[in-house]
Amino acid sequence: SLPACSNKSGKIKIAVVTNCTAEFWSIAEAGATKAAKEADVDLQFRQLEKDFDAAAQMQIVDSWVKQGVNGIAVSVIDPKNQTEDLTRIAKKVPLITMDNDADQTGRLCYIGINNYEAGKAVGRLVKKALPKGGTVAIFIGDTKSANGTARTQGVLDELAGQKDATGTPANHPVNPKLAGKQFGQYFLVDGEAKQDGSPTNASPVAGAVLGRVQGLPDLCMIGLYAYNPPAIMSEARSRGMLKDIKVVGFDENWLTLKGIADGEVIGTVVQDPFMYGYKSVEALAAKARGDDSKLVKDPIPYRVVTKDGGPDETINGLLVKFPKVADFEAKLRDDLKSVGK
Amino acid sequence: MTTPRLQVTDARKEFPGVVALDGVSLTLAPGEVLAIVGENGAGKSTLMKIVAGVYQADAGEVVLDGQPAHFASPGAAAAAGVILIHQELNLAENLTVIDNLFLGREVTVGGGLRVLNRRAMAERGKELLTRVGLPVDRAFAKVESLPPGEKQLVEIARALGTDVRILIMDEPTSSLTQRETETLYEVIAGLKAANVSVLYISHRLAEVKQCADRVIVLRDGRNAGELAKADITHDNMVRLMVGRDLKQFYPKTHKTAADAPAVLTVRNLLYRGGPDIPASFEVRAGEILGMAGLVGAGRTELSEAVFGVRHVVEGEILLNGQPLQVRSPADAIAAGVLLVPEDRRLHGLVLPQSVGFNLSLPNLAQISTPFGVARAQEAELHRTWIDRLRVKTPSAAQPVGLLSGGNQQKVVYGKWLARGPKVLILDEPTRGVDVGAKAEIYALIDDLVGKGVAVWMITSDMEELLGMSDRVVVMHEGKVAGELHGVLTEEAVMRLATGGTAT
Amino acid sequence: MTRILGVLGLLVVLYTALIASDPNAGKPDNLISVANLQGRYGVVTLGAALVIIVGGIDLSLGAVVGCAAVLFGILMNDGVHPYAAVPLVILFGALVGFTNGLLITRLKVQPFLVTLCGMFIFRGVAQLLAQPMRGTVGMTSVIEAHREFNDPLRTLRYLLIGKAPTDGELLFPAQFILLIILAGVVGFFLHRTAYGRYWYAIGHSELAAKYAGVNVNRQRVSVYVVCSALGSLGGILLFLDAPSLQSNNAGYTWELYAILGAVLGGCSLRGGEGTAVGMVLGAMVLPVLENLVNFRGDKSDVIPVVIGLTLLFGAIVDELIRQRSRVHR
Amino acid sequence: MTRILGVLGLLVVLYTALIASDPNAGKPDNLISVANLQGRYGVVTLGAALVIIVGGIDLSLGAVVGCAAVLFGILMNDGVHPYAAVPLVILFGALVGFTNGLLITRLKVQPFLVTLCGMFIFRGVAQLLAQPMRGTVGMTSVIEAHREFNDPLRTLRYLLIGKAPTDGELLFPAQFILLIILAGVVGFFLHRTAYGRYWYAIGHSELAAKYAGVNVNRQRVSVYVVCSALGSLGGILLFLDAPSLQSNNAGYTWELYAILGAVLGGCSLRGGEGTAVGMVLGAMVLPVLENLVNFRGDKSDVIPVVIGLTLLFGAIVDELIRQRSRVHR
Ligand SMILES: Nc1ncnc2c1ncn2[C@@H]1O[C@H](COP(=O)(O)OP(=O)(O)OP(=O)(O)O)[C@@H](O)[C@H]1O
Ligand SMILES: Nc1ncnc2c1ncn2[C@@H]1O[C@H](COP(=O)(O)OP(=O)(O)OP(=O)(O)O)[C@@H](O)[C@H]1O
Ligand SMILES: [Mg+2]
Ligand SMILES: [Mg+2]
Repeated sequence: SLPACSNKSGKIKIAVVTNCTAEFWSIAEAGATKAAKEADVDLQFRQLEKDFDAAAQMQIVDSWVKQGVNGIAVSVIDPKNQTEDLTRIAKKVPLITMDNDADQTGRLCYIGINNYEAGKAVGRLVKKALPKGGTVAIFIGDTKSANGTARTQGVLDELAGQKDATGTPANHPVNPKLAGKQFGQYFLVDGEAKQDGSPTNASPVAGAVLGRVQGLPDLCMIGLYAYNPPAIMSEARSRGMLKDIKVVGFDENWLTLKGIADGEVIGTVVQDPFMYGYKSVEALAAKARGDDSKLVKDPIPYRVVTKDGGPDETINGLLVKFPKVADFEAKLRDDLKSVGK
Repeated sequence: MTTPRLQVTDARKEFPGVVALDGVSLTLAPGEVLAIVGENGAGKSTLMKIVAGVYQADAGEVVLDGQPAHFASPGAAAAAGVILIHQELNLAENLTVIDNLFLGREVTVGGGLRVLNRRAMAERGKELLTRVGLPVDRAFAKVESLPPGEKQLVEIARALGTDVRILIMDEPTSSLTQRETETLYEVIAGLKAANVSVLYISHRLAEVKQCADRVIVLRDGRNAGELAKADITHDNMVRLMVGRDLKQFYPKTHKTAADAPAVLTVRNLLYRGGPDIPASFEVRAGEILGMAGLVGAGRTELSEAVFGVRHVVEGEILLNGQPLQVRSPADAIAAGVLLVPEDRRLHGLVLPQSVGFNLSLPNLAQISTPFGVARAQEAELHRTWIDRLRVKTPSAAQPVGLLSGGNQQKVVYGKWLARGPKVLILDEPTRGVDVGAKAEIYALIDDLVGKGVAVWMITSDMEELLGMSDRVVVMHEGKVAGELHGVLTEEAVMRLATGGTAT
Repeated sequence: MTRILGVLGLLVVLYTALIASDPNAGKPDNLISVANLQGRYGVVTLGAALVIIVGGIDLSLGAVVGCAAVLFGILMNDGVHPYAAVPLVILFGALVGFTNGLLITRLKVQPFLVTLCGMFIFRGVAQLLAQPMRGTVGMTSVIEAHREFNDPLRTLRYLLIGKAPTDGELLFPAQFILLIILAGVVGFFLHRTAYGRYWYAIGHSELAAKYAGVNVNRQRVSVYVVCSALGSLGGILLFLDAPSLQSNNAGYTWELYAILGAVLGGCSLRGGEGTAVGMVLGAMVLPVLENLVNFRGDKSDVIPVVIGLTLLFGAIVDELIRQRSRVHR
Repeated sequence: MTRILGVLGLLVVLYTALIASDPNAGKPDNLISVANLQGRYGVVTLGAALVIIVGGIDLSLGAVVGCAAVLFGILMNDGVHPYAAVPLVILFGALVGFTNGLLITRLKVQPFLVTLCGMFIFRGVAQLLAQPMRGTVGMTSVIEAHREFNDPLRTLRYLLIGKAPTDGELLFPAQFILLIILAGVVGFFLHRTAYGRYWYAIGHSELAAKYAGVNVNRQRVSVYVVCSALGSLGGILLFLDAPSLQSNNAGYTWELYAILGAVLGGCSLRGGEGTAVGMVLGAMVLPVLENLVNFRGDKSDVIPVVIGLTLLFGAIVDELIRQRSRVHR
């Protein structure tokens, strides 16, 4: 009955490991499960319980290599430093990177969005919300993660209107006690993204920043991890500030989507975790059967979800979709229902 | 004849490696005070613990008022009126005296909520304290701040507060002085009058003579005899206990030269938390300086200051005329000033560790090589001192906490004697030690003194004080009240101890 | 008294610093929000502190908080009415405590070990429970699934959290009020009844309590039951206050914060010490400290250092006060 | 002896289950990989266990592991030669232990509190240190910055981790060998020298040790120094073995794993108990258990439950064996 034995029974076995445990990855797991069913392979989908611990991730991958799985997909935590290990592994087992890439490893392909570009999309939403500039704060789980860094820089570059923007240190024009940095017309509170480290801590961090900017005009709060926008909304609500601020989000948290539908959130930039999971397994299963055609060639485009949606656009060479929140949510629910989640 | 209050028949109890009781029987009449004597490890405490539900006997009968009584817990025994005052203090020291007096049987209101009726407890509690001769202002003091003697009185008061039918006192006087002991006699007399039966264990045979109606003697876990009131004499008891006559109880063969040099000199000593009046005295080579005083007179504290436990604020300590800096016991020990502490379970021994471990502990430097502790030498050390002190233990590997009280005390001696002291501070040197062992310890002390060791002996046992000391210093309320030499008498000591002056 | 002087001083310093840090920090809005968080921490701290008083420790507490929060959500998701779910979740907590207590008293496994295993187990149970919800539970999704729970849930949130039923605005620090009430009850048992005496006695010397006829095991088990029940109440509060929760990290490290609160408030991990007032004060430290560093706009990277040093400083001052008072009494 | 029977049995069960789970699980290269992890855990466990023996606890250990790993990377990044960086990092660990020890012995702050604060502080220090590296340190980035460190670093990794200098393939369980050597040293001190006696004595009864002339404070401080030094060695191993480390979570919860290993191996948190052999065995449990769940292909969600229940089961069996042996010896 042990899954490992099925290997001997001849069934192809595909394994996927994430970089942390999150609802995002549960959606990806749903996609992977669907693809596994369709391709008739055994799937082992492991959400990394030790969040962002590259050593623990390699430990797991290592045991899969030893078990003789037929393909592995990894959400890489630290591309540069994991390269040596992943290169060695890629020589033994077909390897795909997803969500976060390590391109020097000999992996078959990368499945994921370009986080920097997605960050710029967030920046555009902010600009649309506050066309004449204003005060912004950025919230994120981890300022140092590869995707977090790229996303944040994308936002800031878009706001500043230049590449590699570092901002100019400044005090807030209305409340000089508030220190920060100016990016173009936008004043960033404290001059850096506020890191909370974990979802539990997101609300207090957001709450305090809201408390500090209370009363200032033209406020936009940006949440770059899936749990950040709901935390911002909840704190703003409890301080009676929700009507005075704009919120821009990232990822497809249900509460964020609801916020968009209710007009409390301007919009959110989403990846496609379901597709990450689905395509990873599809490509690896095909590869195990000697078929390279399912390997993904191009980055998966990010999408921008807003209340009213909009027509597709090509931005920096990417075809970007602008779905309506209602349609997007319905599609997502269908996807999940298809695997009983 | 009326039904005995308590009848124990053929009680047997075995511990790993030890048969503590091997068919012991006793009867106890209502209103009788029955003393139980025997050497250390004879099984007295074990027998009492069986009666009081702490242990369950392996075999044998316990009958209370004609009914078989095998208590599953101390609580069950207490409910039936059997109360045991343990040999080792068992108080919740973080609570106040009052709380301890009523622990487990609080006066409460409010039914199942059990809200404390503090007024009622305070009143009852103060009465109890008065009965055992403790000042009532102790009622709200935390037990941890009391000296051992007072703690012991609290334990006794605790027992008096119950509907006691059988009160078992396991060495209640081991840290009491003459005066508190007198009070205890009165308490016992009162209990007798109220038809309460008392089981009384003590190594102070004079006390037994004073208050017991009958004595039974245990030896090696068996009944070794019984003495009716008229036959209770020191010699009779000793003969039954040890199985032979004991001559020369206080050997005192050493001769102190009148002009012997002072080994330890304490000059105008003030220590943190101590009294404001500086203390001065000296202990000479080859003499035993006895130190007397009432409970809480400050003798223990003074010795702790000299031993480096309490911070010295002013004054000096000289060893052979040289100033001695003691910042910690390690300093004192290195200089050859050794302390046998009053509370051996807290300060004297690492209880869960073996006899050997404890004997070795302060002597490891001597038997260490670059490759660790020399095992053969260590085994030799253990053998030597277990034999010389006749420690009753199955082996050197036995956890010391499982030995009987007296044998634990011998281990404390062993660890210091193995080191070779210059000054030996003895705080209640024979607390809980049986007569035979006492004699051995006295002989040992005498032998050491004969070799020129200076002994400073703090004791609340008047016989011991008068029997062993060459000179006596008496303390009263934290200060040295006076010094006695020549012919020492109880009256002179008591006069000084209670604040009078020497004549 | 002196046991709480240190923590009191620390709180005064922290509140002063907070109010000085920003004009908005001292406004009622912010203070209420801090108090509310203190209330939640405090409820859990009370539990941790009681266990510490009887000489035990509960490392599973944070996991129980998280597991209870998830269970609360899942129960309602499965159609259990909120008013029924609350007692069920607390019953769950009580059962956890009962199991902990039995393992510790009957099988005599060390509390640290039992509850460390519990930490793993209940974290995992939370994840298993939340699997059908993809690891995330929240009030909004419950209401979406069961429209009829809208009113009772909002009422519950109003009563327990203090958030307006209409728009979720925080009106009053209900959690802090709850803490004060519960601390009153705990204080009553601890300081005014025989049970409290037993707990102190057990914590200091199990043997002394046993010889005095106290049913040590039963008392111990009760305290673990109370502790975990308080933890599960903390979980309910967490659920009601948070927008949504992830099953793998809800309540994470709360056991440490609760123990920290208890210790700052004067409980000794050696057992037998601690007061209800101290527990409340101890639990108040961390939330105000966190609010302070957030208001100061400290860089994310220095925050742990600031928190650690402040707590250490508080602990040292506290200890010095205590030592002084011991010498000079 | 009986103190280690339980953990020995647990290990036998786990290894049997592992080998039965998959034909590849019992192959040398998997067992080597498990042993290597056990080695690293073990090194840190030794430190935690010593502190536990003297009656203390070190919650900062995991943070020290992480901080040391980051420091190691940063030092080399700043141009310090790897062979010089190793002793510097261990010196850092020793200093941490020294501070912990002083706070605990001189200022008499409770060990739990001191080291809990340390946990915050050193986690923060790691983040501050790693700021210039954007929070991530790893061997590859060091080598990229300093080509000349390529050979020494790979040699060091070969010696301490057992990974081939060429491609990083694991050749032999160097960390386990290191553990055995260190456990031998610890065992020698603990069981054969006077120091060991002092530590046991202090753990059981600080007062009795003091009255017997043991310099309690000095011994305590030494043990904390050794503990943190071992922790920083663990950090070096972590750096060399892990592809990369994040400053905000490197070494996370290792203090708990280390304490768990020590306790499973027979150390009592009441102090005064524990053997070197037991520590090694205790530290071996978790890695093999983790490997087992990896090989069984357990779902992420059940893993904590499996781990928790296994440990609890082990702890209960262990306790039962101990109690039986106490009665029947
Ligand atoms: N819990 C125990 N485990 C093992 N041995 C024990 C235990 N309790 C007592 N013993 C042993 O049983 C014997 C009888 O001990 P007990 O304490 O009854 O002696 P005692 O007559 O009270 O001596 P003392 O006068 O020294 O108090 C001793 O050899 C002692 O070492
Ligand atoms: N730990 C303590 N904390 C506070 N006060 C103490 C402490 N120990 C002793 N005392 C007080 O110090 C005084 C001296 O006590 P000490 O124990 O030195 O007297 P003693 O003469 O040795 O009496 P005993 O015969 O009881 O041993 C007493 O009044 C006592 O109440
Ligand atoms: Mg006895
Ligand atoms: Mg005394």
